[in-house]
Amino acid sequence: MDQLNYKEQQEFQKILYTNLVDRCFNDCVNDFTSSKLSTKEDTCLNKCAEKFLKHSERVGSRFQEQNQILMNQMRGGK
Amino acid sequence: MDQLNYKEQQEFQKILYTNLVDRCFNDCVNDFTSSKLSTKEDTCLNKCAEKFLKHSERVGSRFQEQNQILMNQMRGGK
Amino acid sequence: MDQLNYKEQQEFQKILYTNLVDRCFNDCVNDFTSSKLSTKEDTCLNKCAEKFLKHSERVGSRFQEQNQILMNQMRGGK
Amino acid sequence: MSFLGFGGGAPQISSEQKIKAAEAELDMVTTMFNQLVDSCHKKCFDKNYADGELSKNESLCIDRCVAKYFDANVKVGESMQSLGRSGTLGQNLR
Amino acid sequence: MSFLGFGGGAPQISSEQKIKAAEAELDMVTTMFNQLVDSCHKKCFDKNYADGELSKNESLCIDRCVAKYFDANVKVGESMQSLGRSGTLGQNLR
Amino acid sequence: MSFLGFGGGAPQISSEQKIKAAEAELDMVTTMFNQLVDSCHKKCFDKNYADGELSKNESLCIDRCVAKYFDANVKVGESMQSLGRSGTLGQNLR
Repeated sequence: MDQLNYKEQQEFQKILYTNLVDRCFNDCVNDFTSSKLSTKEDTCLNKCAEKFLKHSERVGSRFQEQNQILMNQMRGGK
Repeated sequence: MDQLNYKEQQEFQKILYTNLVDRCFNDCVNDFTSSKLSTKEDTCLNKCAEKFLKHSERVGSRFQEQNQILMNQMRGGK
Repeated sequence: MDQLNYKEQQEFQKILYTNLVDRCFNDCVNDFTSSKLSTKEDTCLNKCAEKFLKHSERVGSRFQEQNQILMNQMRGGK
Repeated sequence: MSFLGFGGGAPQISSEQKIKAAEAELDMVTTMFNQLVDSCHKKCFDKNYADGELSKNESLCIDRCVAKYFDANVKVGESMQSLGRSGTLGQNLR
Repeated sequence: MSFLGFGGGAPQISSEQKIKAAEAELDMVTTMFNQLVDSCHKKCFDKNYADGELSKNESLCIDRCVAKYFDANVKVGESMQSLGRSGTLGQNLR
Repeated sequence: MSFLGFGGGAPQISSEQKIKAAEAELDMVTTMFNQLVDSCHKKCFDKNYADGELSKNESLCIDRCVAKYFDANVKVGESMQSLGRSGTLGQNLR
């Protein structure tokens, strides 16, 4: 139970991915006078995606550390 | 895989339905001095539901078109 | 079908629990100059959790009553 | 557990399908219940948690909020039916 | 139903796994579709429901919103690939 | 993967149930992780994406945000227990 298998990993990434798209779309795209992304929107999407990704990775690392601490406190893990 | 079966369609509609109810309730109902819907709230709910439904249908059509374009670009679909 | 089994109950509670944590964290914790909860945040979390729990229970009771009324209207239940 | 008439009108289905239908049903009731908890929490509370008890006003607000949510639910269901949109949306993704 | 290239690149899998993969696929398309409906609803409507019909401006806004959402999707997918982050995130939870 | 003590206290269960329990467990960790990512994103970033890198302040904020989220989690769990509410909520829907 300590490993995510292939399917679970894929699923995990898809959730993250759909959240990332949704978040960055909502923060970066606000002009609907055209159906093409403007240069400004395009740049914003790139930076937002990069930042969100790095953010998620950092949260993931801290999450693991905190989880480990907690499990050690409870009974040295399982 | 190109068709939603009966069960999947039902499920899809239920998600849409619960989102619709939640969205329209949040936008239209704001007075809690009574437990009955006012005429104004009632009208708002009807219009909101109708509009949200038409919105969803339009998004659905565009979604399909865009998805088709994308799949054609990738390799002519599967 | 009228009873939630053990697993379903657990699941139901977990959803409620994660929502409760998320809600109270968002409402109570806003200072990130420290990694320890302040006394104020701590108190807020306790009150928030207690209140959210009582809120959920009350909603649960009303939900059941309304559902019962509705099912009686439809055909006297199943 | 049947809710708002969902889960009743399905055609002849096997007992395995019945279990799956019941699970889907429960998923939806759970989703709706959580949305209800969330919406009425937004409508009836401010973010200032001075007290862990429900005040009388808050309790009243919750009761009315749930009642109105149910009415809104029925209302919206009727709107959908009168617009003849009970089978078209899922088909859009076919 | 394949969407944005997901679901294509899996290694050899059994037919039971294929069904599960297809279900996961559908889950994701459903999630994304609902986020899309929600985001474009926020972008294109105010909360004043005076009329049940879509106005011409609202219809135009919806069409552009969906087109831009798809472009954003592709864009973000490319960003992720160029950052070489296609397999690392799930592993964080190992 | 056990998280915050969930998943440990179940009565005797079969191996099929264990798999289901593990799947439910994973679902919850995934949900909570995504809420955490989302909450700390709201707390630590403005919507002005001038740079793709995390600044030093943002990184610090993330670290503290995760630590506090975990503490809040434990705190809330204790509140629930001290209120004796570990088995009553799901029963409301019976």
